[in-house]
Amino acid sequence: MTDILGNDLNMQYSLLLPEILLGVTAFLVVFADLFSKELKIGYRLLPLITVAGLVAALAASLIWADTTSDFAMLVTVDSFTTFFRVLFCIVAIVLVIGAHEYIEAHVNHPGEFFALLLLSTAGASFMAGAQDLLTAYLAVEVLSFSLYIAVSLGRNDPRSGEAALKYVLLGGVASAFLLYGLSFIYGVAGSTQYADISAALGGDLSDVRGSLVLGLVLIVAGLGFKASAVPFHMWTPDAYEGAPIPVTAYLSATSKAATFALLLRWFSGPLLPAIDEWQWMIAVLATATMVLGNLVALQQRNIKRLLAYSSIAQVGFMLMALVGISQITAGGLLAHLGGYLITNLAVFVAVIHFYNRTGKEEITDFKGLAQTNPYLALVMTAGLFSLAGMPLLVGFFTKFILFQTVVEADFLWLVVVAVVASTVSLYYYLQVIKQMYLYQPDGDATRWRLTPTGYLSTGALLAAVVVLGLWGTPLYEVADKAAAALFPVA
Amino acid sequence: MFDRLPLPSQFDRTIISGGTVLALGATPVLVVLAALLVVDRISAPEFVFFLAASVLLAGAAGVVLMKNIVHAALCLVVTLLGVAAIYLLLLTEFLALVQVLVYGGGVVILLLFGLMMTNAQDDPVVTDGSQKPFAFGVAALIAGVFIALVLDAHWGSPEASIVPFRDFGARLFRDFSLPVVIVAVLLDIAFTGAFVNARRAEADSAARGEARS
Amino acid sequence: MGIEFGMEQVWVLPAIPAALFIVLALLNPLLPRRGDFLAALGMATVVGLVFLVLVDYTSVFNGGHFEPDGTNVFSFDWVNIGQGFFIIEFSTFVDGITMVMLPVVTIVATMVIVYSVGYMHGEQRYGWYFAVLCLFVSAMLTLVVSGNLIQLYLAWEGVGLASYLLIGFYWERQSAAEAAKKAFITTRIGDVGLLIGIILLWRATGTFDIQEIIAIAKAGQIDETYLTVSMIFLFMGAAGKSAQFPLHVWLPDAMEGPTPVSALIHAATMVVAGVYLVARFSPVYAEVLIARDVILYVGLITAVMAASMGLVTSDIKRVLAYSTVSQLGFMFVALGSGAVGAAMFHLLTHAFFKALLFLGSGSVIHATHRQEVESLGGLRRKMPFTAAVFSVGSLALAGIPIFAGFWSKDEILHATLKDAPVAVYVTLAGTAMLTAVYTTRLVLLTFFGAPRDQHAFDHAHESPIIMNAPLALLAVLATVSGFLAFDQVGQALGLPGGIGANVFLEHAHHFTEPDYAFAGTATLMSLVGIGIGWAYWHGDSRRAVAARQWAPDLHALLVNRYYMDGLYQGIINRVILGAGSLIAWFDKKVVNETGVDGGAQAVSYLGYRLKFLQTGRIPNYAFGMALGVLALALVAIGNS
Amino acid sequence: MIPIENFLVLSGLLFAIGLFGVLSRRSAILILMSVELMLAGVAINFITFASYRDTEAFSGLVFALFVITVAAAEVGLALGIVLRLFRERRTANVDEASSLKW
Repeated sequence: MTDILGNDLNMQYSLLLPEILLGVTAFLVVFADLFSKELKIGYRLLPLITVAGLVAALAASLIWADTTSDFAMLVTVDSFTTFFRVLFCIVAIVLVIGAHEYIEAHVNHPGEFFALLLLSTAGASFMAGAQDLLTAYLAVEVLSFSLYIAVSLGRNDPRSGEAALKYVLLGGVASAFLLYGLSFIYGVAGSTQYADISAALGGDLSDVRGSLVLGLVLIVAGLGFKASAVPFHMWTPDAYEGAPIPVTAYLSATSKAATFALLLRWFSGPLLPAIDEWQWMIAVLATATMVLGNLVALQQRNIKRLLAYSSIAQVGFMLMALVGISQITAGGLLAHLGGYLITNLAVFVAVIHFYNRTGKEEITDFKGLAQTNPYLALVMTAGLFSLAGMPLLVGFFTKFILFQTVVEADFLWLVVVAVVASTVSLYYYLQVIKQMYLYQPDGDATRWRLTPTGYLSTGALLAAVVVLGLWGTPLYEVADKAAAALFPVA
Repeated sequence: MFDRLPLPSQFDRTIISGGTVLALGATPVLVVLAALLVVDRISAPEFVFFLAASVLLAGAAGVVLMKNIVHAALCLVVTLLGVAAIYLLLLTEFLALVQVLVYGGGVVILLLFGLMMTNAQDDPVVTDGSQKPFAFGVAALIAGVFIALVLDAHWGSPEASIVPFRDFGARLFRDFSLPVVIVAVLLDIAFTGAFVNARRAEADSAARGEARS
Repeated sequence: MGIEFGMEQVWVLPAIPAALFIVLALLNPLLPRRGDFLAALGMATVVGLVFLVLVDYTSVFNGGHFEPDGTNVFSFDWVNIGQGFFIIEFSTFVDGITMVMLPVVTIVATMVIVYSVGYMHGEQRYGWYFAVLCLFVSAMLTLVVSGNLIQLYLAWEGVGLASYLLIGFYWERQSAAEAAKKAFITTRIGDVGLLIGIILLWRATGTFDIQEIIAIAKAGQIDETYLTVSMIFLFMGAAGKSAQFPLHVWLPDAMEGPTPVSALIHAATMVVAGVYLVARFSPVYAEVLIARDVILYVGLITAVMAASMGLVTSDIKRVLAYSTVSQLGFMFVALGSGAVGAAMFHLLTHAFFKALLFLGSGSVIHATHRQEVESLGGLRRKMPFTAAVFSVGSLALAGIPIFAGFWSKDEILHATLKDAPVAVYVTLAGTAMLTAVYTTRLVLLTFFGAPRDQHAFDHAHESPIIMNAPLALLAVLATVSGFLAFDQVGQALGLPGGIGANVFLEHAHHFTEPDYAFAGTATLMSLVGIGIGWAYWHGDSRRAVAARQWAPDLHALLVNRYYMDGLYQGIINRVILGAGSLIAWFDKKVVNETGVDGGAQAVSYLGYRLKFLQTGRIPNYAFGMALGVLALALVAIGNS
Repeated sequence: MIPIENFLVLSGLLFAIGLFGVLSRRSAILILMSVELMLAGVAINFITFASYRDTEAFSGLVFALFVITVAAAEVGLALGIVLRLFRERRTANVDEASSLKW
């Protein structure tokens, strides 16, 4: 088939098999939930179907692990896309396994929740694979819409609605910024295709530089919102606190990673020729984000809010990689994303299980967890130390490699700021660890155990945090290969 | 619910007074533009453009300034019709049609319902936030910066051209077939979102409790 | 012999305690005696292996020159990404500096573990204690054998973690928990410097391998200012770990941990990691003299400050802690004047006699459950053995000939006289005298005079043999290890010469016989110091009648007893003790509360102010976003 | 013919007016309306560029169509959330939805 300009279109739908599987599973889950009474199925089946669909999608992603192909010049399937498809599927699988008890007890409409999880995973994969601004934008909205709703699904929690309102209204404004920016990029380049934009921006643009700069400013603002970069971060702590905890985890994992996938695609591809115009913007955002995120995190009392600011701070580190973008920094960023996601999920799944048991989420509520559930305290400690970048845990090496790559890109001052900021972070992570180990539990001091799926998910994450910390080469190699797909050898 | 809608008397008054204000405001603009047209400073399409733009911007200003939210919503209708006119000037009658149908027919009604079910049922008059003066400053600055950056560019003098309807269809449903599918999913998601939030929580938790027991 | 064990297999050394750590941490409830014997046996094995390495090490000398070949390096790629862009090796490297560290770490660790079997008997978390000790030893050995900076940094953090866990061992006690946190945070500040230094060096050289970095730096391929800055950052890490001013504040607080831990980690091994690091990079520091001067003066300030604070502290362990800080300052002064051999020598002797002193004080605490010197006294009658070995350690610390500390301190003073401004020498010699004063005070108040707390005195008893045996061995080492300075002793051990010749590879400082005049002066000063201490604190600080009968010998030497007493009173009260108190106040208020805690508070306060930006209102958030866009756009316009 | 700048300036003004509404309004629904104004500005921009600069592929037209669709969907979604909040707190005033802060 050819398009209207006579280009050949590759309409091989099997390239999109993972996303199709996710969509079909989402439909199945809603269907099963809707007719649960008629079909006589309980809640338990919903997470099972979801996980099955995700596993299928993960397997399907691996089919094209070594190919590079595109679908109708809209979505490209290469090792970069595969990296993120696999990553997103893993995140969703872990989250469903780790949080299904929470979802049953504290989330309205679990069927719809699982469907949204699946659809947003598909949207996130499209963000990583998009080859055209239109696909990218719609993928962003699929993910965002799912999250707006997911945030609002907290049961009997008035914070949930407020958080969703903040998120959806500000998200709308951010979308408007992003779109307005895209319209200028489109106007300057005359096309929405990444390849065409890259070619057009590579030419002489002195005539329309103002519009180009305006477009870049607005794109940085719009995506800065999605990635929660300062000063576009303000929705983050509120949405994180108000959302059900699995949604918070998802926000800090898939949503963030997908945004960075998109940022990597754009800044290493279509927008790369204009690097002089946007480099300083990202550097400024990165600095502000690292500093503010870490400082304000010191003052938090709620664990979800603390993790929100911690994730903001992490975004600052990740943005650094975009400043000096190259195949090497991209590889460092991808490795760090992988390590960060695993670590972050370990902490969040532990918090979810803590909440299942206690129904509390203040930092002081973690008092004496080392006595009531030493295993969970260990998982939390490992996760928090890894987030702080303590050696021999995955967070250290990936962060270190990220920093090194940025140094290599000649942004030494940025790394110095990051190293100092990262030290501050240790302090607030220690606050939580201190509560768990140094204080006696309030009231109920009986020992308790996790559910089997709780042990499964936290155990797997803990093992990954430790093993990848000691021997991370597989992760680095995959990340390196994915980054190589961004910079095809000319 | 319908008894809460300001029909018919308030609506009539709104439309009559709004129309009067619009006519009074539009007359000088119309006169100036007509004069310019007559002395050949602007072409006929430009005349239409400026007319539509004035209506559109006046409507937009109404949306953000009106104290009475029903008036603001009606201003939105005016603005969106103005936008449709602009689309026509850009030779895209299909999008103008979509604009009128989707917005005029759907979105504004939806918003009006939302208004009726929330603020407007007791008191349609709202106060604005305390940061309004700063907001004005920032918005004015942003407008200035944006326009400065846009006008900084030299686009040459390109001509607008008509897109054949058939080509548009082919482009949309063949070249961009995947985005169409994605947007369908997106609408599904939005529908789900509206549904889960608008549904009453009591009914929901009752149903949930029943399902679990 | 079927199995070759030499420098190439040195990675086995840290692997043994690491394995022990895993076994003990997971299985200690299942093991008889919670596995303490496993830890002791494992460590004894490691000591044996160290001697095998030492034997192998003697074989790489050729005509008195250290000639590294392939056998002293072992490596494999740990991380390799970007096709060689970023390689982290696991590699070990052995040279003279390593060969000083290995016996020190393993011997002291073995002694401490054996001692702990008696000291920690009946404690809860007994098994965990030994597990963490093994973790510490493993990390420390990794640190001293590592051939690249990443591995070194990992081990550096590892010893910090073990130290944190052990300082907070009695975490039910609020002060212990706070001390652990303080140690962790303060050393982290230094670690940031180290990490930045590592990154800077990597940027300039493209490698993490220490020997390659040294080679590149020496070849002058790095801009001098850049290199100076990097090396100062590196020293910042060393200062944090080795408790140098102004990052020394954590070490006295770290005494909240069990006493054997203080002996091992906070006196003999971990705190000298900074000395080791600077010594390791000494060829580079020789190129950047500004950085070396920084080390010299930081070391000097630390030595003086800590010694004067030791004079006015009453907790027996804290006195020793200040003494440790002060002695570390001595080592840095040596490094700052380029005398790496002297620094490493002092590191060695100090490790033995300070571990001895700490373990001795542990015996006292174990027997009396008192730590304040004001409530001790007269213990020599109840604990003659402890008193004897403690005195040996004190004599070594005070710098009396024959004992090990004398030789090494003498070397340092010699080096400062030769290579540093004379004021440095004078100050340092004065500090050495001050050392003798506070050491004497400590010994007198603890073991001599009348018991001030009769109850504690009555319950005091000599420690069991399992605690005394390590003390005896350390006392021997604290006496004889000083002779390692002599070339003759080194040659008898199969080495090309004394310790200086081994360590300071290029400009070997050969030491065959002491400079008698110089040594005499130093000895005299130490004796004067002891005399001052004796006169002032002999028997009892309140001049108890019971104490007086112990003094007639000295009093006979002093012609006019009352006159001298008055002079002493005046000088010591007003000048030395006054200055000590003033410095202690400065340390507490300015360095500790304003500098370290204050910095933390300022950061926290900034966070407190900034959090109010988060008003919770949507229009405000949107306003923030709009301002962000506006600012970016305005700067963009300005840029064009 | 109308110069392209006219349309771009118009869309910029519309966008800024919408932004002003977002910043100054208190009613969640009025904020939504203001966002619609901003998106209308975006659509004008896209169509302008499609008509003037991309006459052969006119991807911008398709883009604008999708923008309109997504904007409509967003209104529906957001209204659901506003209604839910209204049910819980009897207010659609965004300043009163500020329990989550600091």
